Amino acid sequence: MTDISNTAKPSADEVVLRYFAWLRERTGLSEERLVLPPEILTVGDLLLWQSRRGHPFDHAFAKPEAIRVAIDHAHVKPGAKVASAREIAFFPPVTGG
Amino acid sequence: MTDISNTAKPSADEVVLRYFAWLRERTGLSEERLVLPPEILTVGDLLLWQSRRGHPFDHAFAKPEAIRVAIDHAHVKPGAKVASAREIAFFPPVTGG
Amino acid sequence: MTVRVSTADFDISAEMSRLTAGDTGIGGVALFVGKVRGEVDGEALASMTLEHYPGMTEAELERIEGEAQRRFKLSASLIIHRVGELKPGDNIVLVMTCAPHRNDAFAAAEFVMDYLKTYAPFWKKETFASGVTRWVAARDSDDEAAAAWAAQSE
Amino acid sequence: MTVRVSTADFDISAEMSRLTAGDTGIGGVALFVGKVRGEVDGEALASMTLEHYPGMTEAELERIEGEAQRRFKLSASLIIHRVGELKPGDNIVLVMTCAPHRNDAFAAAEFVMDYLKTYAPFWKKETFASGVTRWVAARDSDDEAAAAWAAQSE
Repeated sequence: MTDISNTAKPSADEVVLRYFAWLRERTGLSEERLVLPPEILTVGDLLLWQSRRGHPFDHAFAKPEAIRVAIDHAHVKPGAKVASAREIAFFPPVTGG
Repeated sequence: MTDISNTAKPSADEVVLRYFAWLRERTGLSEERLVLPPEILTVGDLLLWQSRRGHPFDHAFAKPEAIRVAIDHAHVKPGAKVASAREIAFFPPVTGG
Repeated sequence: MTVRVSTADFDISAEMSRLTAGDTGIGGVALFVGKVRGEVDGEALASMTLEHYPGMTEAELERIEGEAQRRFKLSASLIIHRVGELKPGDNIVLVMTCAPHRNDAFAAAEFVMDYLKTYAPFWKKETFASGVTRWVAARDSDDEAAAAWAAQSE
Repeated sequence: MTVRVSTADFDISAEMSRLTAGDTGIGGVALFVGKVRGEVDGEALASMTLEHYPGMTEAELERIEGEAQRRFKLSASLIIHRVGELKPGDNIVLVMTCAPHRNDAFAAAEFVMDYLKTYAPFWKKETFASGVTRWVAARDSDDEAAAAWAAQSE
């Protein structure tokens, strides 16, 4: 059962990454779909990975403390696990209202 | 000069008394114009005088602590002097808004 | 800076357009609208009649508005209070405060309402569906709200 | 209980009529309208563009509205936030809270604004008359306002 489930859903490990405001501008991306490297366990790991991913991500993620993250439409902290995430968004602190 | 001034203004000592809300209903008056007895120096004196003035004022002023007073459109306390008042209003605590 | 006593209802959108027109220094507008409730302690209300003290009402509202301007950084403000017979659901009062920043707008609107309830010479008389009429009694909590502001300014 | 994200302006009178219609338990309505200011630190603004995160925005606004309902005795509430390009003087946000008593209405409107500024995924980009563009930086005071509410609920 477990083997069938795994092979029947090849996109199960894919996650959508979304970028907003100056993160969207600096990465040149609104969103991308990819499979995260297995060593990325937390949001903090993911931010570090982004900062080492090369141009233009190194520039966009140079100051991870200035970046906020949401998993599946909910704010999360750097310690949050990314394992079950379908959509992870990166953005600066919000400025609405 | 002083004598002429006094006789030239016979209505100088007259004051308008005004009544609002249940004080208007209980006194049956919106306003009256009269010369206050000279022994009335303060608002407190005036409230006491009203309560001893006979029907319907005795009933209307039976509980002076439930009555608020304004002199010339400004709230005053029982200790306020009535000497220079042109208009003195009596009303219950306000309930607007 | 305007105060108005009126038997007619007010149009909030129109009043706001008028009050904010041409002033792009305004970053926030706080409003409060007081309304006639349909029940008092479970008893159905037929109407509410508002009496006031012409002359003193305007003087007090202007004094309260001036005090709000002294305490908070305001761009503009408006107080409209209705008088006469009102029905459940009708608007009673509109307070509108415009400021560069929202905290001043909010605080000024609350301040005006607290002071208005304690000092502006309006009196409400309730007429119940049963036919019984009753003058509304002042609530101590309104005096306390005004007293708290007075203490703050000391 | 409604949240809405829209490029179009809102009509405050119409929204209030809709929100209060038929509910005579409402004694007070507090509103806040945020507006685009014409200058930022003395520099003339040409326009302000609001970006948001569709899906998460609605989720966060509903979460904030639900939290306000949990904390205060509310009859109804509404949050409208505009997105897209706005000009100085344009409305950005409308928060409307209806309650039996004014203190709940005021507190809920302030609460929603404080939380919205800290949690709702909107971002403002300013375009100055000079042609320079700049993403607005978050203000610490907004986080502090939200933190103060969080401390209160502990």
